[in-house]
Amino acid sequence: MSKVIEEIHAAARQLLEDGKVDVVIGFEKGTLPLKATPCFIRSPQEVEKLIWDETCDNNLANYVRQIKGKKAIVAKGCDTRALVVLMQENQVAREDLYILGVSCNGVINRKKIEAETGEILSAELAEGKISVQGMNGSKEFAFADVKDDTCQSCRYPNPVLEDAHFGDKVETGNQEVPFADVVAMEEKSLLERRAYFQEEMAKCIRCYACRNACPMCYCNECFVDCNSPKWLTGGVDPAENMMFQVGRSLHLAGRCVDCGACVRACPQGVDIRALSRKVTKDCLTMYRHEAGVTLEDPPALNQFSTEDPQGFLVKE
Amino acid sequence: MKISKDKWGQVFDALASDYQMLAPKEDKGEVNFKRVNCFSEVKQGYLNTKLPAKALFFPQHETLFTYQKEGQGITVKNALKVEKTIAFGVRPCDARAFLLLDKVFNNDQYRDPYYCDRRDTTLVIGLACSQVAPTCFCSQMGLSPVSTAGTDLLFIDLGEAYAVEAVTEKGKEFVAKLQGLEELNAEDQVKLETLKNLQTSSSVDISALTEKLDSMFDHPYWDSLHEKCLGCNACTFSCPTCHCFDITEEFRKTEGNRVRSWDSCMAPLFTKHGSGHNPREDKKARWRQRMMHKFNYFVHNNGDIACVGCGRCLKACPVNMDLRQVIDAVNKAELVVK
Amino acid sequence: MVMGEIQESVNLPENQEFQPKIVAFLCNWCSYAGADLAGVSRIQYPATIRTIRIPCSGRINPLYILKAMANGADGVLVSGCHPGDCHYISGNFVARRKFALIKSLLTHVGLEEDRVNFSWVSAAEGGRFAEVVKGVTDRVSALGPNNGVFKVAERRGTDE
Amino acid sequence: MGQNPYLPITMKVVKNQIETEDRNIKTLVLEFLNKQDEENFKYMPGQFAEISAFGHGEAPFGIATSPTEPGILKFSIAKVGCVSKALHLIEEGATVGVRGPMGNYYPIEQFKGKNVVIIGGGFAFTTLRSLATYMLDEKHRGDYGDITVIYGARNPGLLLYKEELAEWEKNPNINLVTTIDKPVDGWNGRVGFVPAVTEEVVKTSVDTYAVVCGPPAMIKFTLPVLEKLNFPPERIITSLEMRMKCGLGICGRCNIGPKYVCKDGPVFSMAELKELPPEY
Repeated sequence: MSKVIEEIHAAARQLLEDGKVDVVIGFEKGTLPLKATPCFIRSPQEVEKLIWDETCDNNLANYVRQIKGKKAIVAKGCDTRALVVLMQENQVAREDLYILGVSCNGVINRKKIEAETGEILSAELAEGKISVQGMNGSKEFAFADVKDDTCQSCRYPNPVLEDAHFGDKVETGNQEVPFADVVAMEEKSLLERRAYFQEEMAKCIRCYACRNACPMCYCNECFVDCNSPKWLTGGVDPAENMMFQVGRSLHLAGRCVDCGACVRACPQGVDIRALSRKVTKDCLTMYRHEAGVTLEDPPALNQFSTEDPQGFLVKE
Repeated sequence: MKISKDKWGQVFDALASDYQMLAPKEDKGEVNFKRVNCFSEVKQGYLNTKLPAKALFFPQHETLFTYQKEGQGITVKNALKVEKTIAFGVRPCDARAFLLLDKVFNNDQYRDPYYCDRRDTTLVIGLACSQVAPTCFCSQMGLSPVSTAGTDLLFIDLGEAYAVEAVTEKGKEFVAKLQGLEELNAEDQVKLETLKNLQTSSSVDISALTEKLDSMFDHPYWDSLHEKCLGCNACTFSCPTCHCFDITEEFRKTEGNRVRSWDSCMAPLFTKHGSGHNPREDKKARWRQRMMHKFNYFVHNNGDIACVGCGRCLKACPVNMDLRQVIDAVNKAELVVK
Repeated sequence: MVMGEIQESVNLPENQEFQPKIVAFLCNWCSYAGADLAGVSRIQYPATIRTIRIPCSGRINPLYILKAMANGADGVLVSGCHPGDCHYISGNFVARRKFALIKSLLTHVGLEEDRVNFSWVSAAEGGRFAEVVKGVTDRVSALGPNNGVFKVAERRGTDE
Repeated sequence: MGQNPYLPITMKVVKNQIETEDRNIKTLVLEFLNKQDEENFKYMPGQFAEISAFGHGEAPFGIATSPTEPGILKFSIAKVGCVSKALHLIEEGATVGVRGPMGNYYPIEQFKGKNVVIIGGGFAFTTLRSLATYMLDEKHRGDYGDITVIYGARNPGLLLYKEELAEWEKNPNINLVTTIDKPVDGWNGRVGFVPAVTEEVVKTSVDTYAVVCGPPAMIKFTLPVLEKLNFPPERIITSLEMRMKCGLGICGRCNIGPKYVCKDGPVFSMAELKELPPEY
């Protein structure tokens, strides 16, 4: 993977020296093992800090709105899909962006590792194998087992939109049943599903890391902070947590690119994607639409057709 | 003195009949303080609880008082309910944080009864750490994995038994009434020594931090520090010394509650005036406020740094903003001579 | 449209059988007029709905439905013009996609199917409106009071 | 404050009348329900209280009455958000909650034997009214030199406490100067912005304190005028507004540097403010 990093360094240095961009948004090594951290490179000398590997698990498209001017961004598949939706919603101009596309074969979910080894002391990453020394003992993991669930079912590992590409493309494994996890949940009984979601939502402490990590959540005043009408109080009543999470998922209907940044940001490990993937699956099955795949296809709820299905109508 | 684990288990179960026993318990993969009825429910061998022990006295969401509207009149009823409690398994960092919070909730003019009544009726039994994580830096914050500050009595895990150290009057009384205590044998002494000089290894240096911050309000370092921060509440909600809260109203038809819930200085609405003016408009001002409050303002007001080095904030941060890095950067920043 | 209005519901006579509280968001041009027609032509239907007039079914924000359930509504009925009759041409087309996703997600998280209902009722279908309300009332009564997924605990939440 | 500083006392709304022409500000007159509450509510001019509009929330308001007016409390409330809107709609006879008195107050002791210039702008005249009324009271008037009040607003309709102002016009013990920003027919008083009027009216800063409250723009232009008259920062007093919730210095939101505006303020001298970071 280091060849890719050198290419990214060279490209970034070139962009900064030519003044084509003011800042390069990328990842640098974090202070915790197996954790990268976003960084903003503004001078060619700092370019060496940039890294790219399986520990880069944030969605950098989230920063594109807050940074003005011309910017380059190291973007994997789901990041570029997020950029496409942001462009469709006039949040960022295409000419302000220089997309350094990188193919991604999945990011690590640290919670899966820490569930077994306790807090990670140190870890080495070598072709498909991760050997981890943790507080409760050390273990060797196959990368596929600790890959984030999002990436297990990822359909767009290669950038959908880019100005330059680094490293070779990743062929998309053809999953037998798309959205298998959602189908499994659908087959459960109503009470089982209710119990599962109520238990998950009881864990939420309303720190809004999921909302703030999501590139699609950029309202000036989120309905959670609005006090007239006061949709939610400041409490952590499970029903109000459910209203927050369901409300947010519905506001992402047809816009969520399923990058998993929300689940990885959540300190409480709430299974937020169980909600958003159901909405994403519905958009695919009902309207044959996937968010952010092509610039031409506007988000699902920005368009309609006279033959849209009406299964939701009341039985008469 | 020491007490064997199973003897302590029996004492614990006996106490559970007339005390509210709060201890770390694993639930859905997370270890947090919960009400337990017997010692077997208490989690063994954990680094620290996910949410800080401040939740014992300053819960995330609590009703201050309820009121009832009858015609034009209103009756107000205090909603504070306090129970005799024993909190077992409080790590030294969380216990030290209690002493810092005491200064906030019981300041020179006002006493917050919700925090203070619970604090007064609770016996805090600390549990020293037997292992430290690379993210812990309590030794650099003036305490240690085995310090007793903030606890009434401290247990140190010797494997088969707990060494018992009474700290406060309340603790001494409790130990005096405790049966099943034995003397420490030689082997225990050795184990105790090794545990006692357990230290965290981190380069954090706070000796000159407060003075440095005195003249750093307009320093350019703040311009770049905040850039990758998402502005969520994850760090402040997991911090044992964060005490900011919001007071809101819950009201249905004729009955209502005045409620208090955790709030965060990192949230944009924290200081937004009714007129729309916001003294801390952007993340830069909010991150500066977080650092200045914990490492400068709190020291000027209360004489202590409001951080116990538990490391929860850097583990909870979705973008890995590391407080130790920020402290080092502040220490190294050259002052712009005005 | 102050949410608080839902609370000032008509105090129904206390007979033993459960009377559900159903919030009905009726589109001003069709369903509201349909309900009006049902009243004018003296067609009886259960007085369990609390009507909130909305300019178009496209105006429905999913939070209205969630907030109604949170504040104690046992059922929700959203009714608008038939696709193609919309006074604003595409209001109900846009709403149709939203409703499909809302209904699917709410059922997914464990809310009973019959709690949240959507229908197209034109201004001329007074009788059919009464049928729809009867049907919804019967099904919600069968389900019993809503203390399910979205119901905020007693005395909690706010209707400000 | 009783032992639970979060529990409000209940007071009865006696009057809720419109104060300004644009109906944006109403004055709420509250009456203590029993002697004991009034005893516990010892306050001084400059302090504020948290008013609870039950069902909507709580918000801080400066106390407009002076301690020399027993039995009632007066608050002038601008309609800005949920609580203030609810307080605007509240009818006479209803009940509100009051927590306080909170914060510090104008340095009345230091004013003794000195002249006092009170400069107010717009609707920031509540605690200044309290201060002026307190000093004008015959029990206290002798303690102070001459008192000048300069009070400006955009137009005559926006001046608060019009009856008091009329009385003060006739009162020899106080030199009242009211001004409006632009000429309006039917107004024969002074016209001009407060900073300019201050420059005209205030001659010397010898043995004089200046108390300044108003919108940020007014303060920004009035301070240089006072500095030109070489008022030292310790003798320029102002009262600040901040977002507040507990009013007890605990909930952590109203700080400027290490100082909490609700507990260590809201009244600060310019000398104190100069030491604090410019974050207000």
